[in-house]
Amino acid sequence: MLSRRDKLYTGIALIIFLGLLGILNNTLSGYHMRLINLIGINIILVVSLNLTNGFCGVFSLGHAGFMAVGAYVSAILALPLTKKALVLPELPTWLGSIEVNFLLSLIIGGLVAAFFALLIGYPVLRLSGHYLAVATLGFLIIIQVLITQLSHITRGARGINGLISYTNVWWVWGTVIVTIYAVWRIVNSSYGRGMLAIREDDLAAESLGINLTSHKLLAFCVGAFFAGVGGALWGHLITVVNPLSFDSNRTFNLVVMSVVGGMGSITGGVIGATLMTIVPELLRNLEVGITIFGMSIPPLYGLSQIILAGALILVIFFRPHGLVGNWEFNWNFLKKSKNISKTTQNL
Amino acid sequence: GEQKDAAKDNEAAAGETIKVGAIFNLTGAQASLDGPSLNGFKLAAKEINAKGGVLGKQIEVISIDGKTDQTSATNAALKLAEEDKVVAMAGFSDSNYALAAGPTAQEAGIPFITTGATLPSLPEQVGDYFFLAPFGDDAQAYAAADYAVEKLGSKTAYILKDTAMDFTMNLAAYFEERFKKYNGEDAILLEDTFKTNDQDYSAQINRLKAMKTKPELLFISSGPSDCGIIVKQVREAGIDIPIISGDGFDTPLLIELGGEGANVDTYFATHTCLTNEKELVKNFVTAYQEEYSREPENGFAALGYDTMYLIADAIERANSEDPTAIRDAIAETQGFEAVTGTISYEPGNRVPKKSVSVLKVEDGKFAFVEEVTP
Amino acid sequence: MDTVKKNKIVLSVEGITKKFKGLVAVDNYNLQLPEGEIIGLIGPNGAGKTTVFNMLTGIFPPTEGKIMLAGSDITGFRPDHIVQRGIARTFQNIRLFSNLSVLENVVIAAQIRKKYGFISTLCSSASFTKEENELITKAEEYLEALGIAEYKEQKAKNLAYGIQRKLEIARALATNPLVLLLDEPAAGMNPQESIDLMHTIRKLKDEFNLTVILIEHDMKVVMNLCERLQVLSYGKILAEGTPEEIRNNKLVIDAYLGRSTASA
Amino acid sequence: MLELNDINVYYGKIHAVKNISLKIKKGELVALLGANGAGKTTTLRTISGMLRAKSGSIIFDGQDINKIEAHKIVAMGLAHCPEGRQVFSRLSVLENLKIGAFLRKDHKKIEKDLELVYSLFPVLAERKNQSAGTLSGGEQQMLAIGRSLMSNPSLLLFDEPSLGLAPIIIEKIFEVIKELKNEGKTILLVEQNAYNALAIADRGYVLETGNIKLSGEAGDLLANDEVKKAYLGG
Amino acid sequence: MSGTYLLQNLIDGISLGSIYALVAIGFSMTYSILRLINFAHGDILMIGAYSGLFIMVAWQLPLWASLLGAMIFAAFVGMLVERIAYRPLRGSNEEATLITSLAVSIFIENLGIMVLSPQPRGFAIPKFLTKLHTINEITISNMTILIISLAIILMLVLTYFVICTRMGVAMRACSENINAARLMGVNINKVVACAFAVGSGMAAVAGIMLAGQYGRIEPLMGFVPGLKAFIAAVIGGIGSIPGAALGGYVLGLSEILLVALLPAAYSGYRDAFVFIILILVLLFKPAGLLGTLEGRKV
Ligand SMILES: Nc1ncnc2c1ncn2[C@@H]1O[C@H](COP(=O)(O)OP(=O)(O)OP(=O)(O)O)[C@@H](O)[C@H]1O
Ligand SMILES: Nc1ncnc2c1ncn2[C@@H]1O[C@H](COP(=O)(O)OP(=O)(O)OP(=O)(O)O)[C@@H](O)[C@H]1O
Ligand SMILES: [Mg+2]
Ligand SMILES: [Mg+2]
Repeated sequence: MLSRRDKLYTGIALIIFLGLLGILNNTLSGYHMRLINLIGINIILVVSLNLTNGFCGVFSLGHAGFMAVGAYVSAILALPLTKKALVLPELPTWLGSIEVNFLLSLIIGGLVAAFFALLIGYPVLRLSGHYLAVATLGFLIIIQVLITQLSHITRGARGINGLISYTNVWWVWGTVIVTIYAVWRIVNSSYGRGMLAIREDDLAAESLGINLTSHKLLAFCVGAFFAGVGGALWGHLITVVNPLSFDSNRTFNLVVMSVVGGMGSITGGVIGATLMTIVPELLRNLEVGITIFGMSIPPLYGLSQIILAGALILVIFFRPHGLVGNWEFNWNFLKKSKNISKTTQNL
Repeated sequence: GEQKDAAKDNEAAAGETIKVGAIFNLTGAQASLDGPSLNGFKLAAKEINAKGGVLGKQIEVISIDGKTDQTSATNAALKLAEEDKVVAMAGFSDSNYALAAGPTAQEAGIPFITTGATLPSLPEQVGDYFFLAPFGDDAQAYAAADYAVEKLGSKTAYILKDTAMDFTMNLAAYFEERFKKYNGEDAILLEDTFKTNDQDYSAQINRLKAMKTKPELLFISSGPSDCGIIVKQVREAGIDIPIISGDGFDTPLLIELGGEGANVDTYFATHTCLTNEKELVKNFVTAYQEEYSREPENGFAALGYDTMYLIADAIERANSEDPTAIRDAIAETQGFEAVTGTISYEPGNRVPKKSVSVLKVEDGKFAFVEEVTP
Repeated sequence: MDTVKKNKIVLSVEGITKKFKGLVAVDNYNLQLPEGEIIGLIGPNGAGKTTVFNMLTGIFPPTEGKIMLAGSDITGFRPDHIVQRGIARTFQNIRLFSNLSVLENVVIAAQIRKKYGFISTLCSSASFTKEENELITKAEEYLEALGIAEYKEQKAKNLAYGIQRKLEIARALATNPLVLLLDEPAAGMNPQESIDLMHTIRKLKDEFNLTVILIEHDMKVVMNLCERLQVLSYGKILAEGTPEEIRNNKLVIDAYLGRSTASA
Repeated sequence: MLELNDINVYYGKIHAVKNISLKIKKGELVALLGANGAGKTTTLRTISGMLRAKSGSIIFDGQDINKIEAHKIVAMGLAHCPEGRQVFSRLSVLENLKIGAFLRKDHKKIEKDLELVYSLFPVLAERKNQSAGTLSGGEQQMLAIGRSLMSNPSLLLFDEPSLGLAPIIIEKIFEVIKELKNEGKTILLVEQNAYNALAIADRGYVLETGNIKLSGEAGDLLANDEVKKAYLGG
Repeated sequence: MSGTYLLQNLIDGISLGSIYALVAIGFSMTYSILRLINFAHGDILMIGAYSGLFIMVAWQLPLWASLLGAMIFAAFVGMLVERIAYRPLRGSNEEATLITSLAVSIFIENLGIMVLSPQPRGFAIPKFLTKLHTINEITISNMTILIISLAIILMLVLTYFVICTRMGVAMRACSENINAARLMGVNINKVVACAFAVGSGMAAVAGIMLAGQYGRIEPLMGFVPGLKAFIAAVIGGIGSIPGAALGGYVLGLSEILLVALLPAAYSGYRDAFVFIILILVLLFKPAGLLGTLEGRKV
């Protein structure tokens, strides 16, 4: 629970941050704003992934599947009727004849994703460790197959394009704030403590009255909800969704962000998502051909990934639990100077 | 990554350069298609610059890796439009990525020519700044169907298609439509599916072999990475009815992997025949060999090459570096002689009317059979 | 002791049996446990003592038999349901939530009785804040009771062994049980620490009005603490009686105590 | 035979063992006592090469073994029966015992030692094909002791061998340890059960928060008031 | 549906399963010891295939020599990767090693694209292997026979190795409890290196078989088999070599048979059905087909 002082600081920080976003939105180029939006979307995805993988210790590889569900549901719902008739003529009439506003489509997208999480989670969450990882990966592949095959609803491999680019900095960062708030509330409640207990020792947790299934399901469904919303935001940013957009690589990518930042921490999720969105873009600048002493070296495409891989190994080598581990951001550093050493030590 | 081709001193001499963006998937699953395309594209730019450039300026190709990832593709397009201020963009052999990057270019008002994506509805879906350099899937599928019916005399067909690719699904659909038009609704005896990189097609082949009435033709709708293996496995299973396909078969891999099997009645419709005796084609092949010390890997290399020339031609005709003027010039292109055929855009249609070449494998080489304009 | 006997039975176990692929780990175990008693469960290693605990707490369902707690049948219930009904335990091999703080360890156990729902969690409602504060106060009380409140901010894994043992007991207590099962709480403690622990357990029993089953190999602790003992051997009850009776039982001496302990 | 000179061991920033020196002569049985967290286990783990001392030297059979890898130290004749049993839970009892003799090649003698272990702990013979993870706590402890005997060591480190055992087995284990000593093995015994340990030991050391607080003949320690108060419960 | 049709599909399923089994066995060698999901295993497979091709083309050596050479080279690369990337993390948490192996995989794949070019290449096998036998309309090539027999032989050899040799026993001990194994005098660096060497050698064999069967290699060829190996090893039961093999066969057979038995219109759903089957298997056997659930011993 936050003290009054902490609430004040948080409020001020939020206002400053939103103001800054507003300023940036009017000054930065579209390219840079897009990066800021992608950072936000990745934060939504990674923080929600941390709820299952980090806090609850349920290692899921299905996150991209929930993204896919959210993205498709929201895409189909929010597509303007005129376009819908053109792009998705085979939709069942009830679906073909509704157009939902963006906010509602985000929420429904998230809810449908959460519903899928409930369906798959109920049987699968009794598995543990890598067995669960494989089962959730299987879910991701099943979703991909369904999207590819149910082409009268999803247009199959062609994907749905021409989505309206609703997604902007306010939608993204508004959702980021909601996501972080919700996850933070959950983590700091009996539900979150139950999840932590399950992560530490599920047998002891069960012997202390914690219902394993309901806690795991809660983490899984809430994670899936935000994954669905994140997927929907992503779809309306890129303006096209297809089955390949949500493959195992995307899941792995999210897992990397989560582990690099620190799985058991919201702060870690934010840091991991931010870094792993920006750094690859920055590394692009290395893929330039250069001329040294008259010898011209062509640009080496793939170099940025190689450097990124090397950097990842180094990060993990020095910080096996991610950059911040389980540490959570707090305002203590503002208190008194003698506390500073304490916070950095926790780092 | 991006690359600034023109040397610094060159730039100083010309005052400035004309920047053209290139987004290709140089890493990831699409790399084998897009890599050669970029090579062709850059080769053309180099040739143009050597001849003095366009409008008296050098062309600077700024190339970014799309990483076979839609997010990267759109980021790249936005970067090219806003940071690098290119006058035109080109790229991609797959419509999934073209569909991701295209709208960004459209919104920025910069013409985008896809070098290799062949979905005919792409320009319509993206907008008036989007063009195809190759013909559409409909053209090649119709050409294949026409050839099969008229020259091979096929009455019934079997279709095997890759469900994971937009391109293969469309190709199969257009072929089916045309083939049924000739031979009636029941002409397609069986339609079976696989997924990119499945590698093992024995189950499908077994089903084909077990069919009561054998089809007279196999239409295999696959991408370049699978075609050779499929042909090999089909032939190894002892099936030797004619196989026909689209430009997905236009890859040396068909011969390399298909082995003996590919020599048996294997046809495909594609953009051009690189063993063609035409001057333009021969020049391209030699220039490519000189620049990269290898044969053009596939037809996409030629398409990349043509696209650069197409853009340069449009800039020249527009006599301006204004993207909109260039767009208008591209739209007015008529009878532009390219390695992959003659390109003309009819008013309002941004898919070029182009001839289709039908090729056949003979003695481990591609042999030109005929050129059709469906 | 007579007064104790008159108390009503809280836990009644009728003929529970556990088989592991041919091995009969516990064979027809019976127990009538009156409220407020401390009963000792001793026996050679592998006799099936921990298995009895595992069955009582729902970790394994018994192969046969019936378990009644405060008059209702709890046989085959899940562990979390059983704790809610009122049986809590500690583990032979310590199973703390090692990366969590001492306080969190206890709060997790205490929250078994929380009432607020998911919505109040999300909007941080007044009832949520109130209950959370109560939970923390409660947890601190239990830490106080075991004399380990000073460690509350530390991570459980960084504690010394003896403190970890006490934390396990505090955690089990925090679920507010009717019956507390202690599995070798004195293991790994030196004689002085065991004696301290013994006093603690006695104090807790009175303070929280507990009924206790104690598994322990330290005879000093068992003999001093328990009013009644059951001896298990090869899964069967070998003997049952007061510490005095057990100490002199020839069968028990041969199977379990050995000459020197018996005479000590 | 074994000599520790001023060793210091850290877990990250935690200084667990501070400047400890101790000596064990050949054939001696030395007890190492101390409260929970005093650093007993840490000391043993450092000797057997599982941990590295930051400074100081450990001389075993005339050789400094501080920088030597654990498996080479075992090959020199050291056996360490670790805290918490650490049996290979999915392997059978028999396989566990055989791995104890991993470095030996004298198959005949191994068979004999196996019989010896079985005769010390008949339960193990009964359970020889059961997987070790499903043994009861006490049975696992017997297995761990038996396993460390299988390497036919000259120096034995025991870390709380009586933990969690029935009184009758504890008696037995101390007898076994005494017997091992009589056979001429050198033994370093860590115990909470200070009475029994000192009863069979020649000498003893008392550790407190990483430092050696007391040392001396076993009998003297048993009689020492401080020791009595802190460790013997009286 | 005729008997021959089914039989043909069974044979093809076993052949595909054999390849998966080969990859999965190698994968599970390191998996069981370090609890490391080695995503780079598929990339080692790719390296094996390329080195095999190189030996055949550049040095004109026969297939068996290129198999041997590729195994040695891949084993070397595997040990190198272990030494550089995994050993510093020994004893660290699972997620850390997982990410490292993903990073190694990205590293190798992109290096492959840069050095070897992304273009697929043909992989020609000796003529005698492509020869087809037809019995009762069932066709089977020498290559298929080779794959199946190699898988079975290697499986037996490895099982013998793990159960009966000292190194194998040491490996099993390490996979249970590394620290206790050290106390028994086991040199764990050697054991882990050996496991990587053997696992990578197996990957090389699998790579060449895969390349030989389908005639094509490319830098990204390892991704899918690597993922399937992980799935097969898990389905079979973590750490069990026969389990990994069985998992491979289950995967291979279900992929082929589902396409064969489903109507053509549904064959696109194949992967969904495969995974539904696998999830069901796990629900009934939560520790995989041959895995033992580490008993809830308290
Ligand atoms: N999950 C299991 N699977 C198979 N056998 C088991 C399992 N759990 C316990 N056993 C067996 O049941 C018997 C009783 O074990 P238990 O742990 O109850 O003994 P215990 O009396 O607690 O002994 P100790 O005092 O040594 O802790 C042992 O022989 C043990 O091997
Ligand atoms: N893996 C570890 N990481 C961090 N600190 C540790 C670790 N292991 C032990 N310690 C700390 O080192 C100190 C000495 O521990 P050690 O295990 O050596 O004590 P001990 O004398 O064996 O105690 P016990 O009787 O409980 O076994 C303790 O303060 C302990 O908390
Ligand atoms: Mg027990
Ligand atoms: Mg210790």
